[in-house]
Order: sequence, then C-alpha cells, then structure tokens
Amino acid sequence: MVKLILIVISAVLVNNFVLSRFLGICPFLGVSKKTSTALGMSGAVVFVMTLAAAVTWLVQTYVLKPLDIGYMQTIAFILIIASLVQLVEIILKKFLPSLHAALGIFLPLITTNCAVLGMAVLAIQKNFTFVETVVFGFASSLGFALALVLFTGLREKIDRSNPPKAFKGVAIALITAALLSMAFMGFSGLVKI
Amino acid sequence: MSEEQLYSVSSSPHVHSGASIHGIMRDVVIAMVPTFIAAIIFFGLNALILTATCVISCVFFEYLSRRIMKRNNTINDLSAVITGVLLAFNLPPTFPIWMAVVGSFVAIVIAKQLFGGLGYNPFNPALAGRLFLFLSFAFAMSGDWTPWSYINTENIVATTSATPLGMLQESTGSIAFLSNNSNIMNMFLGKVNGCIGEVSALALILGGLYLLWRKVITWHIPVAYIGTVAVFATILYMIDPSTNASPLFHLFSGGLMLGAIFMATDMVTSPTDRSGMLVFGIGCGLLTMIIRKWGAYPEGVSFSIFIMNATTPLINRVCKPRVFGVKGKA
Amino acid sequence: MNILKAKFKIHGGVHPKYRKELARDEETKRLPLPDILRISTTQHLGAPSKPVVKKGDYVKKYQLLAEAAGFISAPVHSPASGTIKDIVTGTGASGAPVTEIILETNNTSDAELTGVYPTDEWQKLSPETILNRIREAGVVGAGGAGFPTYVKLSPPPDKKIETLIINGAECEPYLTADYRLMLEHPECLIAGIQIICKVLNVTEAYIAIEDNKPEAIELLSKYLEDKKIENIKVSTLPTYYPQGAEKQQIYSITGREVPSGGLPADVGVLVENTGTTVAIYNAVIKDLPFIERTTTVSGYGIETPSNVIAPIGTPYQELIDFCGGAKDDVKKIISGGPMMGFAQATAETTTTKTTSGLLLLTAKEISQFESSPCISCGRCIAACPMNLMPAELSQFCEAEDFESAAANRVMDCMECGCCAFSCPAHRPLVQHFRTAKAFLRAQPKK
Amino acid sequence: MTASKNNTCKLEACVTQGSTCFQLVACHLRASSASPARRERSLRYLKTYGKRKVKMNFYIELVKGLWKENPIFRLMLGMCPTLAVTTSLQNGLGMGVATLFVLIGSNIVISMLRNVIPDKVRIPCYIVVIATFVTVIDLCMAAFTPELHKSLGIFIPLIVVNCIILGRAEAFASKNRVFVSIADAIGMGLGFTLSLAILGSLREVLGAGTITLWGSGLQVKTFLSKNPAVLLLLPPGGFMSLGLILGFINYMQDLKAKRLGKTYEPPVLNGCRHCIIACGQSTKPKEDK
Amino acid sequence: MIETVLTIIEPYLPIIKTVFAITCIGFGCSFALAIAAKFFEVKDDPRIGEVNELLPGANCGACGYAGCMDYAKAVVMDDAELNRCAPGGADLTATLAEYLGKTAEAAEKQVAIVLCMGTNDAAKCRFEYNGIADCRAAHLVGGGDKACTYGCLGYSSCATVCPTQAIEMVDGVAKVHPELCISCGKCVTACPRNLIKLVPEKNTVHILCSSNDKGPIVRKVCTKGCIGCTMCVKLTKEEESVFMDGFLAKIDYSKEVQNKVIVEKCPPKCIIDTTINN
Repeated sequence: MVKLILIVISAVLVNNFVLSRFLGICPFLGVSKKTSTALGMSGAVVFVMTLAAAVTWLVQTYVLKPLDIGYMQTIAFILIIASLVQLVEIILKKFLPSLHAALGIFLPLITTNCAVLGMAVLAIQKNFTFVETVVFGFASSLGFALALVLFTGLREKIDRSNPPKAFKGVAIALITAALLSMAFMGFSGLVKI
Repeated sequence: MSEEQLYSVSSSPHVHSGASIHGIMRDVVIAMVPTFIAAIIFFGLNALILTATCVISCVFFEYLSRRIMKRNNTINDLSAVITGVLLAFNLPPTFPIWMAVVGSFVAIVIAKQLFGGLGYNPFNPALAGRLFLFLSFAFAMSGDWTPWSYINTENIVATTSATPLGMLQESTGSIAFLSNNSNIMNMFLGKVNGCIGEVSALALILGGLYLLWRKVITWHIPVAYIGTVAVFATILYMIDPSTNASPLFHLFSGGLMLGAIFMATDMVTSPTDRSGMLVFGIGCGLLTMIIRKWGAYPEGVSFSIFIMNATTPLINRVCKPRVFGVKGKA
Repeated sequence: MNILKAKFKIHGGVHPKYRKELARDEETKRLPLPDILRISTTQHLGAPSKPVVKKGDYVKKYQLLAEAAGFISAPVHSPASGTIKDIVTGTGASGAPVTEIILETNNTSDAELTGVYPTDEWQKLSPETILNRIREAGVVGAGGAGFPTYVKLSPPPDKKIETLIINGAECEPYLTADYRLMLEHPECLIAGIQIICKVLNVTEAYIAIEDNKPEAIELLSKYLEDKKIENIKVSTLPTYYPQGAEKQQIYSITGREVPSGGLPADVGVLVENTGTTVAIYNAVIKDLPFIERTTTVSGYGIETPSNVIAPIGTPYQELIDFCGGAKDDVKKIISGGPMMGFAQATAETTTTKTTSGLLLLTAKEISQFESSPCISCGRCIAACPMNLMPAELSQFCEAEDFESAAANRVMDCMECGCCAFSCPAHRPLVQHFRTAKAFLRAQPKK
Repeated sequence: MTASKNNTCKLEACVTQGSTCFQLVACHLRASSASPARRERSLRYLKTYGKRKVKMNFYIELVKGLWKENPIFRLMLGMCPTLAVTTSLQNGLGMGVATLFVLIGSNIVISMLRNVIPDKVRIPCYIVVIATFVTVIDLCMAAFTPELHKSLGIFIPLIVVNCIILGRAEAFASKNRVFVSIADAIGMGLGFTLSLAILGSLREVLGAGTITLWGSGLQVKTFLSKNPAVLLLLPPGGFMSLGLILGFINYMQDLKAKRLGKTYEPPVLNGCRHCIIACGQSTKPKEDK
Repeated sequence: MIETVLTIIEPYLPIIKTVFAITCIGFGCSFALAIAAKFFEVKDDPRIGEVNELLPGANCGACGYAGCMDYAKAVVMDDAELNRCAPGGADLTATLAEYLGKTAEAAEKQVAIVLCMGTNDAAKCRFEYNGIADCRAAHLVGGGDKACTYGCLGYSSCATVCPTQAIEMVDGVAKVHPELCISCGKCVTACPRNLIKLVPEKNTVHILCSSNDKGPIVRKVCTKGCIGCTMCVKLTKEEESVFMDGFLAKIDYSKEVQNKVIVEKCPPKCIIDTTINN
C-alpha cells in the first residue's frame, strides 16, 4: 500500500511525465489552448493510459515473457495501444455518444502520445506487479493531466499577454513550460522510486 | 477650430484616486529599506554590493530589452528595481557578482520581458532568477555561508556557517538547540546565516506592516501563508518534538517571512480575489512545509511560491466573489 | 427619533474627493430665460418623444411640444413661450444623435395652465388621476437614467411595493443640486413623498441621506417631527460612492438584494430621486409640467460654482456664462457627475430633465486613461459594489472575447466607475464594459 | 525574384502540410510587389491547392528538411525526444542518427507499399513498419553502442511514436515514389539530427561546460566547466533552450523578411495540426467558439 | 521424424516464435477491431468529411455556420445553399454541385469597400479622445472624435477582425485590398458606423462618402465629403447608375457606371475608379 502511494506521488509530482520525463510533449503543447479542451484531453488520456497499463502488462507477462521474445515489446505494445484506442473509440461512439463527442477528437491523438507507450515500457522496466502497473498508469496520466491543466491556465493568461513578436506562439509556450518545470523541480527528492 | 484647444473626452469616470503603479512600487521599495539596512548591518559591504549589482543589472536589462523590442521604456515604474532588490535578498552574501548578473538576466528578460513586461509575467521574476541560480549553481548558492563582516563567536549558529534550515536538514544541530529561545531570538533579529534579505524577521515584519498600512498588500496572503506554516509545524512538533523543530523555528528560519510578505504578495502573480488569496497562501504554506520536511532541499519557500504562481490562473477561475444579486456561484 | 442609521454594509465602494464645498452653500439661483432653447426629444429612457409642433409654430409656455411615443416614453413641454425655429438633428449629452426642437423665446408669460389645485385637495384625488397627471406632466427620473416615473409608479400587480426610498444620497462628487433642494424645499419633498405613498399605498418611506450632509438630515428630521409625520423616516448612510446606486442603497437600508437583472420592485422597494419627487409634487399639486430643473454648475474651471434652476433645452454655454464664465485651463466639460457623467465635445449641448450637474474640470482634476497592462492588484475587485472581477472582465473585453465577459456577468456592471477610479494602471475599465455591453445588447437573443 | 520563389516554396510547404495558409499567402500577396499576373497565379494556386499534385524534385526534397521545413525548428514535430535526450551533443547525434535510419527505412517500405496498403488500415500498417525498424535499431544500438543506448534509454523504443516518422509516412511517402521519398527521409532526418546537435551542444556547453563527442575520449572543456549552469541539463533547461532558440530563429526570420520587405508570421501550434496524422477530425481542428 | 524437424528448425525457433507471437497479436487485435467495427458501427455520412475536405478550411464563418465542418454538415444533411462559402467562390460552388450532383447558382464575387475618404488631413476632429483605441469603444464615447458623425474613426476595428489581413489603415482611414478580400463580411459587422459594404467586384467606380448631412455641414467637417451637388446623378442620367439618397449620392451596384467622367467632375473628389486610382 505504501509503495502504491509512493508510486502515485512519484508519478504525479516528482517524476512528472511531461515536466521531468518529457513524455507527451506534443499534446501538452498542442492541446493546451483552452481549459475545456485540456480537460477533455486529460480525461481521454487518463482513461486510455490506465487501460493500456493493464493490457500491456498482461501481454508482457503472459505472452512475451513465456515466449522469451521481450525484444518484440515495442511492436507488440504499439499494436496493442493503437488497437485499444481504436476499440475504445468505436465502443464509446456506440454506447456513450456524448462522451465520444467530448473526447472523440483526442482519442486518435493518443495513439501517438508517447506518454502511453513510455508508461508501458517504464512499468515493465521497473518490474511492477499488475496492480502497481495499473496504479502507475493511472498516476502517470494524472500527472500528465495536472501538468496540462496548469499549463493551460498559464497559457490562457499568456494568450492575453503581449510577448515580442518573435516569441509569440510556441517559443513563449516553451519558456512557460520551462518555468513550470522549474517549479516542479521543488518536488524532487520527495520520494525515491 | 483646429487651432483652438480641443476639450478632452473620455468614458466615465472622469476622476481618479491617484493611485499609480509607480506609487505602489515606490511603497514596496520603501518597505524593503529596513531589511536592506539589516542586511548591511549583518553582512556588511557585500550585501550592499550584491544589492547594487542586482538592481543595476535588472534595470539595465529592463531598459535594454524594452529598447530591443522597440517598446516604451518602463524602468520608471520601479518594478525592475523591486525585482533586483528581491533577487539580491534571496542570494547568500558571498555570491559571485557575475552569477548575480546572470540571475538578473533570467529574472528580467526571460521571466518578465519575454512575456510582454510587467503585468503579463505568469511567474514572479525575482523567484525565477533565484531558482535558476539555485538549480544551476547549487554550490555557490548554499556552500560558503560565512558572513563577511558579522562574526559573533558567541553565536554558534553563525560560526558553523550553515543556515538553520540547512542544519535541520543535515541534522548537524540538535533539534532542541535549534528550537531554544536564544536561538529563536537570534533568528528573529537576524543574527544567523542565510540569504542577505531573509535573515531578519523583525525588519521584514516592519516592512510588511508598512505595506499593510499603505494598503499596498492585504493581510490575506501573508497571514494565510504564515498561519498554515505555523499550524503545520505545530502539528508536527506535537507529534514528535525530537525530530521536528518548533513552530517558531519554522516561522523565523529561512525565507518564510521574506516570501510571505514580499514575494507571495506580488500582485501580478498572485490571485486577485480575497478568497483566492487565502487559497494561494494556504497552498504556499503547505508546500513549504512539505518540501522542508520531506523534500531534497532544505528550504521550500521559493519553490512553493513558484508552484502556486502556476496555479494562480486556475485559482482566479475558481475563486470569484459572489456577484451582487446572484444566488450561489456565478 | 426618526433618524435611522443604515445597518447593512455593501461590498466595495470608493472615497473620491467630494469637492462639494464648491457649490454646497450657494443658494439656488434662477437662470434668466435664454433667447434660444434647443429642446431634445430624448429627455428620458425609452422611445424619443414625437414632436407635435412644426417649424414656424408659435408655442406658449407649458404647451406640449412632443408627445410620448410608446409605453416607456414621456411627453415634453415647452419651457417658455416663443416660436419654433426649426427641428433638427443634434448631439445629445451622451454623444448619440437626438432630435432637437429649436425654440426662439420671447419672454412673455402667456402661460396656459389647466387649473391649480389647492395643496390640501390632492388627498381627494384617486391614485389613477394622480398617476395620469404625473404622466402628462412628463415626469421622469431626474437622477440620471431618466426612467419615466409613470411607468415606475405602476408596478405589475404581482409585485407589491412595501418600502419607498427617496434617494437623497447624492454620492457623486461636486453635485449639490439635490442637497440644495432638500434644504430649500423640504415641504415640496415631503408632500411629494406623501403623494407617492398614496399612489402605491405604501406605509413606510425613507429619505436616504449620506452622513456628510448633516444639515439636510437635521432639517428634514426636524421638519418631519414638527409636522408629526410618522411614516417617513430619515435614514443616514455612511458616505461613500456609490451610495446612491439603487441596488446598493436598497441593500444598505433594508438588507435586501435586488436579484441580478431584476428591478427593485422584485424585493418590494421603490427608489425615487429627490428631484423627481419634487417634480411629482409640482405636477400633482401645482399642475406644472416638468420643464425646468436644478443643476449644479461646478468644478475648478468655473468662476463662481452655483446651483441654478434652468429650463430644459438651455445650452451649456448659457449656464457657464451665468456662472461667471469658464477659466482658461478647462480641459473637460462633463454633463452629470464626474463618476458617471458624460464628457462633452462642446458647450453647445443642452440641458435635459436628467442634467444634474455641469462640471468644468481642469487638467488637475481629471484622470487620463492609458491602456497599460493590468498588474492584477485586485483593487478593482475590492472596489466593485457589484462584486464583479473588473480586472478579468476587461481582459476578456480587450481580447474581444465578449462571450466570456458575458459569462462572467459583465451585464451586471452598472458602470459606476469605482474600478477605473481605483485602478493604478489607469485602465479604461468602464469603457471596456460599455463596449462589451453594447456589443452583447446588439447580439440577437439566443 | 528570390522573394517570389521563396513564397512559392512556402506555399508548397503549406500544401504538403495540408494546412490553411491564408495568413501566409495574404502576407505574401500584400507585401510583394510582384506583377498582377503573378499575384493572380498565386491566388489560383491557393484556390486549387487541395486538388493539385505538386511536383518537386529530389534536390528540393532533400534540402527543405534541413532548414525550410526543419522538423523541429519549423514544423515543431517530435518534441519529446528533442527535449529529453539533448543533454549532450553525443546523445543528440545518436538520437538523430537512429531516427534518420528509421525514417529512411520506413519511408522506403511505405512508399513501395503505398499502392498495396488499403486506405482504411494504413495507419496501423505504417506503425508496424516503423516499429520493426525501431526494434532493429534498438537491438543494433544495444549491441554496438551500449553506453549511448543506455543514456538514450526509453526514448529509442519511443521513436515509434515520433510524429516526424508517422507524419512523413502519411504526408509524403504514401503519396510519392520511392526515390523522392528517400530524399525526403534523408532531408528530414538530417534536419532532425542537425537540430538535435545544435540543441545538444548548446545545453552541454552551458550546462556542463564540455563538448563530448565520443564518450570521455573526445571531450573538450570550456571556460564554463568550473561553474556550469546545471539547470540547462535539467528538464527546465530543455524547454528553456528550445524556446530561446525558436525565438531567436523567429527574430532572424523576421529581420530577413523585413529586409525583403515582407512580413513574417512565426509558426503556431494550432490544436493538433502540427501532428500530421490523418486521424480524421484532427487534421482540421474544430474551432472552439 | 518430429525430432528431425525439430533439430532442423531449432536454430530458427526464436524467429518462428516471434513471427508467431506478433502474428497472433496482430491477428487478435485486428479481429477484435473488425468485430467491434461490425457490431458497434455508427453510420456517419462519409460525404460530410469529403465535403469538408473540399472546403477551404478558413473557418471564417462567412457562410453563417460555426466553421467549415458545420457548413459541410449543413450542405450534406440539410440542403444548405452551395454558394455560401465566400472564400471558395464560384469554383467551389461548382465543385460542390458536381460532387453532390446538384445544380447551384454561383454567388457573385463580392469585395468589401470602405465608404469614407476622411483621412487625417481631410476630416477634422471634434475633441481629444482619451480611451481605448477601438472604433466600437470610441463610437460610444461622445459619438466618436471625428467631426463628421458618419466618417471612419480610424481605430482599425475592421482590420483587427479581418481574417486575411486585407484591411490596412492608411492615413487614419481603413482601406480594403480587394485582391485579399474573401468577402466574409466580418468587417461589415465590426464597423460601428456601417461604412463598409460588400459590393460586386466588377464595379470599379465608388462614391467614398457616407455622410447624409447637408452640403454646408459636410464641407465644414471634411474636405472630401459628398456635398450632395447631384452632379454625378445628372451626368449618369441615362444609365441611372447613381442616385441620391437624401443628401448623399450613392451608386446602384446592380448597374455598372459607364460615364466615368464623374470621377473627374465630382467637386470634392470623393468618387474614385479603382482601376485608375489603385
């Protein structure tokens, strides 16, 4: 139990996926213009990543490991994640159209969100158990969501600000991300995992 | 008609309270004078040189960046001066001058002017500069603490050349010693090691009272911040006094007073509504104590304020006053 | 004792320099009839009145010039006898184009009045008759907005008015017209209140006065005591701006909050201006239409600040000349108070039923707006009596994100100016909100 | 004349990206003193860009990736590895070369199979192809450069989800012949490597005070090695240095544009447009009201 | 036998295992997807996406819908008119009609024009304006600082809303670059003084004044304003392309001005011919 809590703190604050591991930068920069979209993206990522953590762990443990083909991890995982996302989309569209309307446009993006694959690979590297992996997946996505929402708030402020022309757009967003990441450095050493 | 002097027409109101950004900033500068004097008393010429370096370089970078961006000159609003003084206050007395200039560059150019100048910066510039220096030059920021002029052989804290919080972190001084009355008194007056502007709680509180009197700041952020730290520290102290320092120790050590009075209250980067300010202050207090207690760094004031700066836009979204005549949340 | 202290404290508000001493002790004077009057048909809120005279007509004093055009509208009467020179389009005090009837006065008094009722006889009139008289006399709110009083006094049947508040707060700096009115004509005021009470069948009435006008408080309470009038009380309010704002005043006295977008009638209260009350008195008891009003001419830019009774349609220049003329360093001419009034491009604009003041301000007194960035000091939020967040709202407006502004209730802004008054960055906050409100009003309702 | 040629290139860039380029073209048209006929032609070009195939030769394809369509500095693709691995020149180069290899391989295969792969399942197919090459390079690096492999860590398998590779597959290789696809891959890959090297050396010089090319064998110490700004090696430094470089590039471009009498608009991240994956809705982000 | 096979494939076992496993995973995944696609299918009209592809993607809103996607939906589902996309123009209308198998009439290409010539030196100011540099805001303060209550205020609200930056402020008056105009009409609604009109592109003669004041008043406030002398109306009597609206001459944009001499003859010179003046 203690370890699970530590995993959560580590993944959300200390080793935040976006701000200290550099995973999922593309959606972080791309989908952070409006709070509503950021929340939608966060929801979709939390959903998919938790699910993907479970599935990839199962595949790794019950397929790749027994067959001794761990090196096929990348191909196997990306296949699984891609199909998973597609599957989730199809099912959502059928049964929860309102949720699909809210998250729909973000789902295909998640396929190439390296946070998902990165999380899966990291969980295997760290030899987590099934429950730990699921918690790790959930917490990582939560960390992603936290960073995204904070960043979106800042960007909405910056969008109303007046940077020099050369820094308008991506450049100033990156500087903001740097400062946010600097703030998150304060959490370092909180837990070691 | 055209030669005739035209009347001025604008939207109402046609009169003004007379408040200005320059006036507010001037009050903040005045409020920092006691601390500055204390710094010179305790750290001598070094404090003066360091402060002067930071102020001059901050003003220079402000002027230069506005010039390059072809925008109006804003050094008259004194905000760069405040950034410079605050940055200097956050540096140890023996800090290399060139590094202070680098810090000023980060503070003014990267954290402020790139966003468009005063009012647009999401993070406190002085803190950005300080954290940049702290994370970049960790050794210079925490290594050689021996005061340049003030060496009181009777004062053990001073001769060990470590900050009280550093000692707490490294467990070099016994908790009981750190929490005893004479030591607390020294910390309150400023006879300890630390950054030049953070040691004297007394001088800082004087400045804070001046700001409150001039209505430049409201009580919400400092009280919420310091109160949260006090409550948190008291709870820890009550749980286990042998491993946790006393609440008074936490209040007067490190940059808490400087942070709570001068940096967390920075208008641009803190929430605008009173309720938001309370949330902001409580958040700062909690984070400070969490980092002090469990984090890798001895001091968490800068980080906590910086983190809360990031949440300010969200706090502003959520914490809004109830609009007159509207039931429930707007 | 019938002096009541206000119990409830509203949020926000500011303390501008009042400068009432300029004109407060000046006895009200009557302006000699100007040669030319330019009477606007937009003397009130709602549809402009429809002129019933044409070029070349000879009109007598009190004769109807323009009739009400719709429910929310009011008739306009001639303030003097003379010839109609022309009917043209001019510029109103707010800068919007208005129709003006130009009247060349001849200073004869061939006034035409239907009849004069003795003061005590109005008690016998039915409320309907009184109301009708108020409507025909063209009485409108003299405080600034100019809402037709007849409409205000006919609340929908499901809204019972319990409390009447007479607004004598006059919280705008400089202005002293209402104050002089209270001092000089307490009997008209009290009788006017009694008329309104009768029309609305209200038993409880308050005269709200800020505590910086102790003479008025004393005089009125003494008057009420002497006359043994029980149902009218003087309520003293702490001095701050905008104490005279309707919703805030109701809250100060009764503790009731008028719901957003609602009217005072929603909480059973009616607020009338002192000037309006006197106009009602004139209409009902003397059968005089609303053709003149007291205006404060003040500011450091005028030689002798005064309170002047002037007929409607008087060009501002006449008032300025009457008060000794303008000084050289006048930078701004304002119609109304300095917090909510309108700056004028010229002194050619004319007075209306709502002109409470004419201020000539020098560069020293006025504020200069800059569109400098907000430093989020939160002073505007602390000052806003409506509990809005002006800092944030103005940023939405600046980004032309009017929908977000609407979601953050920009429509609740009453443009009192407290935010812009206290803004250290001198941002034109009120102008932002005006623009946003104008934009949102022009949008089709969803 | 160079000005107009430049603009045509920009137009083409927009076409290949499938982006809306009104702003760009508007700037061009407004500022350029080109003849009415050329203006007319550009407008026609603009109107029909959705349908017309643009013919480009090998050289253009090769060069464009280096600067004009540099994947990092101009197209803002593949940010994750860019920020994560550029703590030193060596890491940046290693990552760049690995990506270059995968890019060439996947572009060749996808271009060859472009008429075979059914449209509906093209993305999964591309991913499998890319993943295969990634696994190959992963194993190769583990065998031959174990140290580099270790320091790049998780980011080698993550080349799979690097937007550049899938983006080029979708936007270029699936529509062009093998020959030009190779050129495109080399150009893009080299551009990527170049940017990583620039970023890596900057961060290394400032953050560690050294320049390392091959382990500790080829390490040059600079004047900063005594007091390096360590922060630049930490995550904030990554964001900050890239942000500053982008700002600097924009500034230079703006100056250049001004010299040519034109206006320059810095690239923007518009929703998920920067990611060229044809995920249906996301190529044309729904504008929020 | 089996043993021999085993010994032969022994060295290749890892490869076989790999191929087998990945095939299985791939097969499983695609199978699951296929089943899901089959059973949970939701029908969308594919034409919406394709129509959306055909649209320019400017999301300018000229069509009256929230964006290109919305218009595409409306075109396919609700039979919206095909000629509403201003940036696409006649070409797009034809393409859409062809694609959907419908007939549609192309809308005439229109461009915006600012009907005012009251530049800084031509038109006077009534007062010193202090406030937001935005026409809509300035218009609400005392009716704007231009002495002419009809003229362009020059605070570039129209230029700000223009999605293609086709409007430029020249000497205090907005000027439209017709070649960049996509006739979305945003500037028309943005102008608080209703100075901007969408006119057919083929018309090149314009009367650049909107003041409905009488001649002497106009002359007092602006040297370039229409004084209502009716000379242009008289000169174009046969073709009836210019008419008087109160004290202001206006062009009837359904006709083309033939007698271009009015450009020269107009006393305040407020008539222009874009083919010459540009």
